[in-house]
Amino acid sequence: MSIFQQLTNRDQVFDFLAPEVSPVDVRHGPILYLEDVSVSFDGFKAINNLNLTIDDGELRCIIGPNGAGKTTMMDIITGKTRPDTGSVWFGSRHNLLTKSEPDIASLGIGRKFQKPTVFEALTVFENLELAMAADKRVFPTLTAIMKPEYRDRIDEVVQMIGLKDLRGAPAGILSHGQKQWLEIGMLLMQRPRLLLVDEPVAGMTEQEMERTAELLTSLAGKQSVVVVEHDMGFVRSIARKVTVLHQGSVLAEGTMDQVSNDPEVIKVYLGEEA
Amino acid sequence: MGISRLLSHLLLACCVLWPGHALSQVEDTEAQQLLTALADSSFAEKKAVVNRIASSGDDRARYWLESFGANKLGRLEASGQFIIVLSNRGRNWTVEDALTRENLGEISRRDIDTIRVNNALRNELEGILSVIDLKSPDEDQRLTAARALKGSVSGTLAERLPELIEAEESASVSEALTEALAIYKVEEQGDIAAVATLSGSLNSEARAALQQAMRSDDVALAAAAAKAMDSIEQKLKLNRAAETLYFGLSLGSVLVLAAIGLAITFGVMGVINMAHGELIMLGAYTTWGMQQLLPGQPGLALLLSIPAGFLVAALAGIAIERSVIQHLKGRPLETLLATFGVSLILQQLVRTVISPLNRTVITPDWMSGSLMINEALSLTLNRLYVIGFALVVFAGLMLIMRKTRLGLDVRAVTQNRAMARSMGIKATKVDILTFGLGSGVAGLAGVALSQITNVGPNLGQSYIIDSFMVVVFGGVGNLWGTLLAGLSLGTINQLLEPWAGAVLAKILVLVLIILFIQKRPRGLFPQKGRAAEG
Amino acid sequence: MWLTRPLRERSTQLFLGVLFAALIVVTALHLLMPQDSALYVSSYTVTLLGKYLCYALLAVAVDLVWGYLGILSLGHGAFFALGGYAMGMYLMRQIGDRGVYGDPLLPDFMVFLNWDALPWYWQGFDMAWFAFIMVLLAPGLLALVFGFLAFRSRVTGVYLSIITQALTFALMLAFFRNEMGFGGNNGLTDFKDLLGFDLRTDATRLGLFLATGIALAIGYVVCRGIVTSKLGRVSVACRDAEARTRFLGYRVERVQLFVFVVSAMLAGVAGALYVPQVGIINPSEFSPLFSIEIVVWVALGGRATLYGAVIGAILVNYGKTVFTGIMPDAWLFALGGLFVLVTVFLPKGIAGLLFDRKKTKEEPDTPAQEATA
Amino acid sequence: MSLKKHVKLGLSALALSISFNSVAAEDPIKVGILHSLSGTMAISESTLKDTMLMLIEKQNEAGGVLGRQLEPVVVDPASNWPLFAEKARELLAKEEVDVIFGNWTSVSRKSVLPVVEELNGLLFYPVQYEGEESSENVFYTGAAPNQQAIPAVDYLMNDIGVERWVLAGTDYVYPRTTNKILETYLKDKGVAADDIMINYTPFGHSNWQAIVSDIKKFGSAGKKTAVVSTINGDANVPFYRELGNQGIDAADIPVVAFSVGEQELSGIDTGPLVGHLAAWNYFMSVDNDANYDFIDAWVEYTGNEDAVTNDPMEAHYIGFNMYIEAVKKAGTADVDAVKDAIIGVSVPNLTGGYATMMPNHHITKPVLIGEIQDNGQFSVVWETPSTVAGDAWSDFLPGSKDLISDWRKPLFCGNFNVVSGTCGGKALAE
Repeated sequence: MSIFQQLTNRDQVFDFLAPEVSPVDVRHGPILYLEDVSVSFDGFKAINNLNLTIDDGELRCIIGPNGAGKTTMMDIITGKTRPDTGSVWFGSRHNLLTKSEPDIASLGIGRKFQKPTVFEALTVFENLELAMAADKRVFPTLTAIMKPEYRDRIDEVVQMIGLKDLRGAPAGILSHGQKQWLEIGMLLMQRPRLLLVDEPVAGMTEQEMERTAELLTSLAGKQSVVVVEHDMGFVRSIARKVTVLHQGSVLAEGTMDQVSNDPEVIKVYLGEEA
Repeated sequence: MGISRLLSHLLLACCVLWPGHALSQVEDTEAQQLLTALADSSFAEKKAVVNRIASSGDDRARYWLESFGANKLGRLEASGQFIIVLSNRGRNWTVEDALTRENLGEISRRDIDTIRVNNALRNELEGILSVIDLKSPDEDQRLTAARALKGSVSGTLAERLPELIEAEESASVSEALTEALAIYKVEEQGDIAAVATLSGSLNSEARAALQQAMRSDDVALAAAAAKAMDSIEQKLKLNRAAETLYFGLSLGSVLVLAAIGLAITFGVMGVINMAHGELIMLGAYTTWGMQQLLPGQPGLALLLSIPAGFLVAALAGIAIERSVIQHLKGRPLETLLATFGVSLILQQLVRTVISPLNRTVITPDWMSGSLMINEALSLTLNRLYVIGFALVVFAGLMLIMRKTRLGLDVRAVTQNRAMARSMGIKATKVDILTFGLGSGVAGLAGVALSQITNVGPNLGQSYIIDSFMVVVFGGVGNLWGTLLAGLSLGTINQLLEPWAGAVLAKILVLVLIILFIQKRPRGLFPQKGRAAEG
Repeated sequence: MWLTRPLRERSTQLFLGVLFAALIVVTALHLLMPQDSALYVSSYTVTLLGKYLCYALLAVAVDLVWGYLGILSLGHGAFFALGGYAMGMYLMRQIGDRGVYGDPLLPDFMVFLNWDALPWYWQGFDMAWFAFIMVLLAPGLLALVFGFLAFRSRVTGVYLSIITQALTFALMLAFFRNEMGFGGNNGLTDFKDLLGFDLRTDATRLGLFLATGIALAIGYVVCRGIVTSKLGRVSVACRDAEARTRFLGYRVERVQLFVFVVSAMLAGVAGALYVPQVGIINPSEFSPLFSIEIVVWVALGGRATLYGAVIGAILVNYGKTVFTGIMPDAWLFALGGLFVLVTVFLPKGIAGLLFDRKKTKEEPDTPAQEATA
Repeated sequence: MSLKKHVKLGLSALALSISFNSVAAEDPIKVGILHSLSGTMAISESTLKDTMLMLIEKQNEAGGVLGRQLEPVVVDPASNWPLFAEKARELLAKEEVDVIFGNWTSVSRKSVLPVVEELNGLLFYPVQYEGEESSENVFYTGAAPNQQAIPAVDYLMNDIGVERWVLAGTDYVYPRTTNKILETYLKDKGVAADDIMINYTPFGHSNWQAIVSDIKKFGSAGKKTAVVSTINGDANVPFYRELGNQGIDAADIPVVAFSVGEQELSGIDTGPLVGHLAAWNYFMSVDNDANYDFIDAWVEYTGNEDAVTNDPMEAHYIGFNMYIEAVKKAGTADVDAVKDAIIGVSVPNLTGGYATMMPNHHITKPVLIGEIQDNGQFSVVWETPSTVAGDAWSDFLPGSKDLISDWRKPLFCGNFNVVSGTCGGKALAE
């Protein structure tokens, strides 16, 4: 490694600059914990006294009609939106309300957007490369080198998300479903403790859906997964525990059968579908 | 001073003692003599001649003197015939005979010697005319005459003044005369009683008199004067504060006018229109054009150019929208560049087609001068009108936005374009109308600015940055924000100016805005909600 | 290593090849050809080309932030001018007592505005090394402070463009003030020599021209190094999906700040090389118009290609030289038209026209190369 | 209209190209014209370009000089100061012109100066300026401060009896220097420091409310007050408007301007300005046949009945004629020969007198004070009994009072320090 790099690669010169990522402490209690969270836009209460806990390794589905506050909830967890009141804890050590998006991300919370957002100007490979867990500060990133083991990991994921032949193509040309997959792939590269997945199967074919379902279920256990989805069929296929959001707060919680028999839920939500 | 004393003595003779205003003329030969004397003598001697003419009692005298004062009295080089210049534009002037008033048609400038006058003489003339006017039947004329007398009262006149004051039925006139007399007494006689009358007066001559009195050896007088001065200073402070506030508001209203159109195109449509300044310029040029079309009626032309300016700018704006902006939907930065190009083209167009020189836009009489609150505080009319105009325009826009169908559609489109479209709102049509509206308002701003600053190719450039600052500062998409931002920035600027100086004040305001935007990236009144987030 | 990577890249090799070839040809024609020959390149032309190269470097700097980071700075003229002033102040101090008043310390404009002492911020500029450091530091610091404030509070897009414009406008007003001690409207001029070389000799001119060419080469390699590094890809990520980049754990504001500062420093260097060649620096370099013009050079040449910026800058300024000669009034029409046409009909610029097919082939510098790094 | 100008230029160029092919065996004398035709300064400078073209056209009709025709070479520095230097270099190095007429602003002159000196060219500079400069290669046909500012102040002091002074100017070198000079001059005349108010504003300043009201206050102290304005260009219109509206007329507080001429007035509603003053070395209204002829020629050339003439145009008129005379005297257009020949040359000016080129490359001028009339013209109320020679170095600035300039041998120095007896402005080292 050249002298210049020695200098620019600052964390090796000054070790105190090295990132301090204290591990997520889940020894006692849940991995994600929201209490009495409220937020309103111009008077409209998007989230209203929301209480939610996700256990370590759990796979949780969140359903609810439009405007129930699903996406806003994710915004709050990932630090994009600051709630007016309430507290949000990641493990028992990290108060997420004091952290910025990058911090939260590097703590190990990955997010997939409702509308798939990938870097269209970059290739599939590069998208994954950027997502890869690594020192993400400026100078290390400038001097970063593609090590073989990194490539192996990326190839592995490319394989997993079935975009092997497209690894060199710009992400812009991918189909909607493929973008969904790529984004999920980017989540995997991050190696997060907690995945927030917003409508993963929108615009996917049946087979794609199944593979997504497999993937998510296989992740659960190692990582905690929170899925927001409209597609009841899909939810049924993966759900163990389901939370119903309505008007910014939890309406019901339980297994799919429990909630789908809950009169309240039927009234406000399933009722509409039936 | 000495001469004016003598003069007003003569004048007193002529105007107080002369029986009425009976028609009377001196012989032409004598008139010829008088005028010749006026023409041939030096400035110093001219004063005496002026008085002779004034006291000649010829009722053409006033006309001669006025023309003389206006540099319109002349003599033909060839014949030595005295003439009055009716129009002195171009190389050939239309003239009439000074004695017979017969029109002599156009004569080349080369053949005319105008009889030179200077400020000193003009002062004398004013003095003369004012004293004559003290006798005029018209009250306003008497009032102005009386005001003009302050500080230029002569001993002889002072003796007569009491009776004039007696005779005067108008309170204001007699008040003015009394003050004039008091000033004289304080200045010349150090009369303590008079000091009392002056206390509280805001007239500068009065202050000058008091200051002089304060320097006098007579302790009592000095003390009294000092006391009077204090009371005056108190009043002045208030007035000056009020004045600064007024300056701030008027500057602010200009900013608001310039920015409000932008608040619509930028704020509502999200279009960065760098040619906004040039649309303002077009409005200003429309005013000029109107005044060219209606020579001699600047006022009417100005009023007409309000709708005209709006139309011209609006059409230009729509043209820009159709030809350039619509191709750049959702690419604000590119829009910025393209419209900047448009602005360059418009500027150069004006330079080539009209002229690189500034154009003269005449201020109609009812807009020039100032509204006198008291002798220390007077609000300049043209800016007063601009403030009013700005508020009217603002109110109008508010109405359109709140009460009309267009306003509804516009707000719908801003909130959620796709949704609005699906609800059957023709987004394109709305765009055209909105942009037309915004541009039209820019035109209105131009009409107003033509009364305050240059009408030239660079007019727009000098306002574009300020306008953007105002809109961003106020919070994009919020008309109230723009109003508040404009007025407050204007006031801040004027408050800073006295101690920071004009340049530094402007710089400070800019820096302030930059810092403010760091703190609140979305301005005073931000749009909230998920829609607004990046 | 990120700085050497570009040198292994075809497009960069091509660019450097063309550039150096040009430098050599011009030098040769200037030195070897007889004065009267048609091929002779006069020192007037050399200086002119030198000026174009300065603009080219400036354009590259702008393209780095606009093309790859999506930050449209309408204030890069400010960094250019600051670099220029730093150099100008050095050149002023070099005049020494050869000014019209023969004052050993004070520049002429200070003498006839009867300043009695040199203001503190003029200290040190008599030393070349100090001045040259300031050439980088002055713009760099401004960019750092301004960028820190702006990016931290996520002022981006149009807002950023507008406040960068406000920034340069404010600086222009400030430098116009004579109290500032930068010569006010007259700026700094009547330079004598640089590092002991007389600025009026053709040799010095040629030297400056070559120096500019080399500076451009280095600047280009630095920028290319950044954009082909992982950081470059992160920049593009910030440009296209800022929020997403944050959720991947990148501190977008720091990436932006770093690139912005680098770009500002490059602009400063361009300014510093510009001043001794044109012989004057004055506040009009701060004017918003100039800053926007730079952006159009880039837009014409083609965003996010770097070499496009170079092409654009040289073309537009050559056009300017020609136009202002033959039909002055038409120049602003041409420039204005250029703005519109390029943005509306030529969003990818000339580079887009010429190398589109070629680009897609070489652009994703495939990790295969990376591995060997 | 400017398109028409191009056509005209083209035609005249064509005309003379034909004429010298037939008449003059020698190739023409190239006259470079370096005035901004675009950008902010185009307003003032483009007319000077036309003036030069007109003068050259006339001279060629009269058979040119030394049997050689004159060929105008027009370039556009576009109000961009570095571009001025570049274009000057182009004119001298590429076009190889024999003489340059050009520049308006000080900064443009400063930027051109090194080029003209390096390439040993000739530059005629037609605008009133701050002085403090004398170059071997530059001829200053505009007024130096002692040919404009000081006489104007004398007039106000002696004829109007002004005791209190406002020095208001745009913040650049000309007003700065002029006001420095005036300040010293006034103090020498015994004016108290607190009877002088100095104010600077940026270019194109448009919001004059506060400043004008300050002036009003300053003027209401019982002493006769006057404003000496070095306010430049666009800033004047709003300034005078504000004056008018705040009810300051020439009778109370006269304003004497050094940068407001007929051309500037053509953009102002002069109604409220009647009686305010300007100091120049020429007014369009001057009653003199040479002047009337010049005006007629100008009106005819521009084809615009309301075209106005102004002081810098006269300066070019004088400068051009001086150059022609010098070339005749030298018998060649060679730069050095002309430089020697032109000193002492005197030609008629447009105000009925003569202008002579002084050894310091400045010329003699009468100083006229005019009052603004409602027709946008000035009526002359005062003029210096004889012409005044321009001072390169002001006697009222500490830095330059010991400096003189004389471009004749043996002295041949632009900044000779009479105290130390050295050239190069160096003071005695003590």
